[in-house]
Amino acid sequence: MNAVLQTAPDAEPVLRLQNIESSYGPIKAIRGVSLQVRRGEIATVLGSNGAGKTTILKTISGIIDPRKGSVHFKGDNITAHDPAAIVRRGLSHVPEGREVFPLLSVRDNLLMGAYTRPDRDAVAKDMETVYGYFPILDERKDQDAGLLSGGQQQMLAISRALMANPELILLDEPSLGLSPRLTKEIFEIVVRINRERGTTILLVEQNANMALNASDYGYVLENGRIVMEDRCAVLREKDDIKEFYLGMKADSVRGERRWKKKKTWR
Amino acid sequence: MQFVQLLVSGIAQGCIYGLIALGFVLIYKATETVSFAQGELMMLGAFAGLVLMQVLGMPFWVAVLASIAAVAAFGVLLERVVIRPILGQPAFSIVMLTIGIGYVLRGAITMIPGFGTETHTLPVPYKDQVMQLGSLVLASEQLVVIGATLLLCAVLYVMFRYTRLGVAMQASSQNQLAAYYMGIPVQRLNGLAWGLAAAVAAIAGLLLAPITFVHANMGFIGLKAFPAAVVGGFGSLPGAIVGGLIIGVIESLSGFYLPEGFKDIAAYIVVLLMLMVKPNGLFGEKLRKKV
Amino acid sequence: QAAQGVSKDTLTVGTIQDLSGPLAGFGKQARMGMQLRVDEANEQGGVNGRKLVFKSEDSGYDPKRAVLAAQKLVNQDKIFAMVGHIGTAANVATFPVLFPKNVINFYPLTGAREMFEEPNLRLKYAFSVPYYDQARTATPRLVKEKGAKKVCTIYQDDEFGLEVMRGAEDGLKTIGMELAEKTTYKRGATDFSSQVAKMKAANCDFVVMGTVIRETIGTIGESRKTGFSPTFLGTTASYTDLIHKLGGKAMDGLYATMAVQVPYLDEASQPIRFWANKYKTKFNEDPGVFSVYGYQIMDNFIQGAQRAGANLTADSFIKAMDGMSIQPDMFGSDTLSYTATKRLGTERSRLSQIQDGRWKVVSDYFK
Amino acid sequence: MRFIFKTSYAQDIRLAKHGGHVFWYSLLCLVLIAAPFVAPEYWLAQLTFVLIYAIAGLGLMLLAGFTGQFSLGHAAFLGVGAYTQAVLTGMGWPFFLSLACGAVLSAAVGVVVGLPALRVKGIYLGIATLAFGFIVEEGFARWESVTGGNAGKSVMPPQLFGHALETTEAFYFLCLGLAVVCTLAILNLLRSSTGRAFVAIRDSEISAQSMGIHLAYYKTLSFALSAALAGIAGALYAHKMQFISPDQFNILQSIDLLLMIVIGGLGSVHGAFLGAIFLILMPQLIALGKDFLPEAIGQAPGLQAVIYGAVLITFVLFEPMGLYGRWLKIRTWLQLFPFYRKGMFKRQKSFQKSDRLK
Amino acid sequence: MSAEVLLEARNLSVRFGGLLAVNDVSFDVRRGEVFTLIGPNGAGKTTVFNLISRIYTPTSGAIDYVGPKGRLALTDQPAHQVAGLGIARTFQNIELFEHASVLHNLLIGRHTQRETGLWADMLFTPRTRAAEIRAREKAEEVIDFLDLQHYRDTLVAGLPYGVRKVVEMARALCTEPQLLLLDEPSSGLNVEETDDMAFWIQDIRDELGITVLMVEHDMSLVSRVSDRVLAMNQGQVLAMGTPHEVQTHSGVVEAYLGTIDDVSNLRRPEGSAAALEVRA
Ligand SMILES: Nc1ncnc2c1ncn2[C@@H]1O[C@H](COP(=O)(O)OP(=O)(O)OP(=O)(O)O)[C@@H](O)[C@H]1O
Ligand SMILES: Nc1ncnc2c1ncn2[C@@H]1O[C@H](COP(=O)(O)OP(=O)(O)OP(=O)(O)O)[C@@H](O)[C@H]1O
Ligand SMILES: [Mg+2]
Ligand SMILES: [Mg+2]
Repeated sequence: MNAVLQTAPDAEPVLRLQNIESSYGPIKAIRGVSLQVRRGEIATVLGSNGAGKTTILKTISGIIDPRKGSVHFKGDNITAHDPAAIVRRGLSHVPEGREVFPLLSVRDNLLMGAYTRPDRDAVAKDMETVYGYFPILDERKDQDAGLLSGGQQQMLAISRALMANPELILLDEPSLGLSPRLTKEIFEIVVRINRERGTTILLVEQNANMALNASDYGYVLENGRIVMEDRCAVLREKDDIKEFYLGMKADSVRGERRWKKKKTWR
Repeated sequence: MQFVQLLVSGIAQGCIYGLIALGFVLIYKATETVSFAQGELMMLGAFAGLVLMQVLGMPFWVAVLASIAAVAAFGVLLERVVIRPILGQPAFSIVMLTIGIGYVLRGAITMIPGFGTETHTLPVPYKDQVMQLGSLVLASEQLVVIGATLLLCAVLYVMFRYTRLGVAMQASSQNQLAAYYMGIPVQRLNGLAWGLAAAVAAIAGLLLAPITFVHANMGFIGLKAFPAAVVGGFGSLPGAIVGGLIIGVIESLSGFYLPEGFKDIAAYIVVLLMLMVKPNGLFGEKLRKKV
Repeated sequence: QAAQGVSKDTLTVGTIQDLSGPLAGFGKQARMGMQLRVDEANEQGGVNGRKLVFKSEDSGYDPKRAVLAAQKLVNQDKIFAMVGHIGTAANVATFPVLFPKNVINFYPLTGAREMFEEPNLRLKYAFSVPYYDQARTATPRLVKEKGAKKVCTIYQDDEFGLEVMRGAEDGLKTIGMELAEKTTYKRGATDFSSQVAKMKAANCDFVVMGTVIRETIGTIGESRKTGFSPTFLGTTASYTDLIHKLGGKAMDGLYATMAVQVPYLDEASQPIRFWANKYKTKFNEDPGVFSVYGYQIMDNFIQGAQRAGANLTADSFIKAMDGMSIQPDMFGSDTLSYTATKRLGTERSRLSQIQDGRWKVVSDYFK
Repeated sequence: MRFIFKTSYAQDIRLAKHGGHVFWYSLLCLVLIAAPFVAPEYWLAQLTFVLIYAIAGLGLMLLAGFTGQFSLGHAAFLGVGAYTQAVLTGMGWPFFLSLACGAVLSAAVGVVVGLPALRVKGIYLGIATLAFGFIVEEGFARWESVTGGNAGKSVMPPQLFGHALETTEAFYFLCLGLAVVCTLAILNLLRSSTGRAFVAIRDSEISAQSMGIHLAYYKTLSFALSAALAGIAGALYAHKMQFISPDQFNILQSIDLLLMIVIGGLGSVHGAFLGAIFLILMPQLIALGKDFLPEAIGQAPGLQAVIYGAVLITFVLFEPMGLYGRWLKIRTWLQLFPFYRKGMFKRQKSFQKSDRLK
Repeated sequence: MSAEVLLEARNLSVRFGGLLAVNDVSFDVRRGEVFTLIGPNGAGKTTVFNLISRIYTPTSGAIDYVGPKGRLALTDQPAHQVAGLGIARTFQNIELFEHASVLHNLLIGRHTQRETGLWADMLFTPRTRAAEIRAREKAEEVIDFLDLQHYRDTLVAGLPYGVRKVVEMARALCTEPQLLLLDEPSSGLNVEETDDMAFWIQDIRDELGITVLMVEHDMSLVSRVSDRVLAMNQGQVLAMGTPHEVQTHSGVVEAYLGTIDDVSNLRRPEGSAAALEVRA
């Protein structure tokens, strides 16, 4: 793990967090998190509830100011910058819990996604593209976003981030509340965007199976600390990951005896 | 004829309410707060015009433009200094803040020796001209108010409905967090909104000055504009005008046909009735949270 | 036993003015008028060797704040007398604070009858003729003079306005007439179209105005605009230079009852001119009629205190006041005199009219 | 930092959570009881006003701070209480009977005002209450036969069991007693299911409803209780002022009341008292302080308004939790003393969300 | 499983403007079962919940419910009475009282069981005291049941998403319902937590004897705990039956589940991955 930080990669990673520590009032949510996402890659952060995944993403996009540490995006230090300024540098965030503009129409929501982009034609084209991804949004484009169903709002939130045509997308649980079929489609879209446009992606997802398959590199977060990181191909084979995140276990054992096995990281 | 004259007077007065209500609605749409300092900004606008014309001796039009610009700049400054630090706090905090701002502005104006406590007139070129339509009369001051109100309403409407800026303002009022995520410069837009609202207030102040005179307490007319905004639906610009007209006309008619005392509370009775019948005003959206 | 507020070399008096509310302009003038007289007295060695200490508080025309202010003045600053306190409700509200402590309410700036009527008559001195009496005496006089047929009134919807209306009503009764139309507005109103329409519809040719400044101007302005031109009669409430300064040409012809006159800086009378310029130099502001009130109030108080002699107590002050008659001053005030049961200095007022943008006294004192 | 280990449910319910509370509140009671014997009359009168305003503040706190319904016309309830008291004691009714009538009448008016609250929220409710306040004020002015109209009405000293309560001290004790009773009643409410229902409505109407809370009933109840408290305060106010007139219950009074609970600290019972102390003390401090200022500023009209506004702005900017919030911080700081960390009370960035949807 | 019907929806429809969000849906929920609604996003599942909890009123159709006082038409009940009839729910987007502690949230859940009125509360009579203690006992039971001890005094605003889901369920349980409506209980939970959720749902049914009606997208959870499943699409009933039957229904697979189950196709082809292998 240390070796990773020492061997200078061929190029500066798109996103680099160093020793980040963030807290909510007196409660520390993440403690000394370092991670990096390299250009063109999909990285994922796994972790149980309250591990601090959302906090990491919020710290990156400037919603929370970290107590310690630094965030570098494309080589520039963006620690504690104004969130809007960070977005304008080409980083877009799909927040946890959708956060649409409830009283704006679906179309205006999408337009707001492209707020930072000046070229109207390209925006119009991208709008068609996302309507292609999610035809329901096209059907409902004049409806107030607040009246969409949960899953439809999630589609809108993702599409809105895509409208910014960013270099790096932070995705916080994109599959939340989506049907199984759409979950798969979402991941296909994510992978496609990554492959076709070369967009770098940092993904937080409870559906570890999907995440580990779609991503190149993964971090495991526990109680605000990164306890494991590796290429996803490797992670997928680890026993702990299999048991705790992929749900592959001897059903009979856990099913009958309801005790929880202690996690044995490190 | 009597009735028509009353109607016309009511419309003229209603436009005044509508004009002030526009400022409320503007702030509300863009920041989802209610500014109780709007009346005081109006007063400031009138005083600015007065100083520029009488003390500095500027020509009328220059003074008008300069004072609008000055008050708008003051609005931006106000946002920068006192609103921005608490941006994101519950809207109610900002409401209290505007009450505080109102107090300070009113007090500060009265503190200016020999000037602030006095009542003044604003010398406007169209003063004391009367338009005669048969036996109907309409003062030029009122005509100007009507024209300006309609124009301003149209401009603001187009801005909020069709421009990216306007939509972004609404977006940041509905969900600040998401607006930040979209790269909308929420703080800058907020500053802009306060600047705009201050400019609208200044315009209202300058237009009102020939009718109500310039004095430290002229902002209290805002208390009548609140009902206007509510009757129209607080988030709607045309609503502000319609609400203002309704209140103005009802006031004027009730002053003539109803027993004494009704004219003064007509606005409030109308607003209560309206809230019972249509809780969101005439043009307000019917809002319901979807769970 | 020494009275409160009186020490070997000081005499403390207090006033409560509206310095931030609707009458802030007047409150400030009154305070400066008093201050001017206090300074003059102190320059001349004070009152019987005691320097005057003058405390002023702000009530914002709000009775509650007036009470708090009175409590401070009476219980904390220990004033000897409350002088020139502005506002009817504010005055009445402070009585329970003043009188148990034997503090005199001297010349309140309000024309309400409570200021010189029982209870606690002993501690009340008033100098302004009640609005009721102003309207009652002036209305029939001027109506007869103008040969008016129909008298209407527009008045502020509060105690002040009501007093004017009642006065006009009772005054008209004496000449066998009555009010043809009554119409009101609320303080702070800016639109008088329906009121004027109402009076116009009643064909009035004489309007008694229970209005203050902006409303006076607003009403007359609206009337001129709609071609309604009766005789307008106001009270001391509308007797200020602001009327013609703000209202301009349209205000010409307005009558108002008054006592002391507006101190124009270029006044023909030399002493007034001198006084006005002194005031202007001191405060860097033009004096108004309220400056004169303030000056007169403090002047009369000093006269009384002077006469009460070295042993100044409420009793000695009252004795002194009740035994003297205060002569007219340079502003043309009426002779004021008090007895144990008559605590209003005079019941007489006179009429003034705006001519060519300036108030001109047009009658002698009458009652 | 004090850690409390709870060993029984009763402990969780108790009002005084630990020995320290018992000690400090007993001390406070002692001081308040001793006050008439040591404080000068002037300050005692101020203290009485503080108690009266605190009672009104408790009511508004219940409504605005705990139920989340803002009222811009609260002075109307104060007025209803005051006029009822003035009229009834004027007719020779005993103090407590007329007080009860005032409270009930005020509550009834509160129910009427609460009706629009069932359908409107936020700014709409604010304007509805504002409008109501204006109408009630107009009513006071117009109903001359009862209220004496704009001329105002003087108020008799309270009659308690056949004795007239004329001294400042006696009236102070009366107010103190009532304030204590009202405070206890509110505290009791807040720790029981009714109070929880209020707080639930404040946080989320839709889930309150799905928990079986009858929104209409509780909102109306909150308005009624709040108005009743304001009515009681109004009655005491009437006695203390001995003279009431319609313009004492105008919009400015309503704003003062609101200001009081905001500065005191929204959502805390302490806040009502701290706010009342502030509201009464502030003008006095300004009056005392202006003698030390240069003439041009100290004697300028409008100074008070400027200071008033500036203090309000300062509070909202730097201490949105009001005086009570400030006190909590100071207390924590003292308790932690050497271990206090700097960023501890640093305000998080926070983000406003439309409350049009609630 | 007893066949007694607890809730019966007949020909429910609701229209929002031009949109038929629920179109002629009928189903019945039997006492003691876990009944699951599935369907693509926007199918109208949450809307059905909102109809049952009376947030919406159906355009046509009826809902019958067998409450403590016998069978009644739910559509005649005002919204706030629904909880009192023994129907509790959770929300898809979580609607907790953010500024209150977890315990406080649960105590609010006890509202329908309150025993004292305004005056008793104001005087805090011994009865109120006893009732308060009982409410706390019950809340503690639920806290134990759902393993929330750790969070008892934490403000909800500071809880992670997953815990909030559990707190919301706890609050619903505090009302001591007959019928529990769970809107996507496992969304936002990881596999392990979903596993716990499955156990809880089973315990709620078996130990507490509460009937569960839920909306859920996680098919493994659905098949583990549900007795019957109703699949909806575009407001209409698509299929109904045991979890297995529904999952293999071709329409459901087409509209909802999707055909491919293997997700390894998402992986980056080996060759192109090489460029990113510098780290190792
Ligand atoms: N607003 C807040 N105030 C206080 N504490 C908070 C706040 N938000 C989060 N926390 C705490 O910070 C920690 C990390 O929370 P975070 O939301 O980042 O977790 P997460 O990994 O995203 O969890 P989930 O999978 O549930 O979304 C949690 O322990 C939580 O209690
Ligand atoms: N109040 C409303 N006004 C207008 N349309 C609505 C309203 N409520 C729901 N809808 C629409 O009804 C449809 C069904 O919504 P519903 O929330 O029931 O979906 P759902 O099945 O719960 O989907 P998801 O799985 O995404 O939560 C959606 O298309 C939604 O846009
Ligand atoms: Mg999260
Ligand atoms: Mg749903």
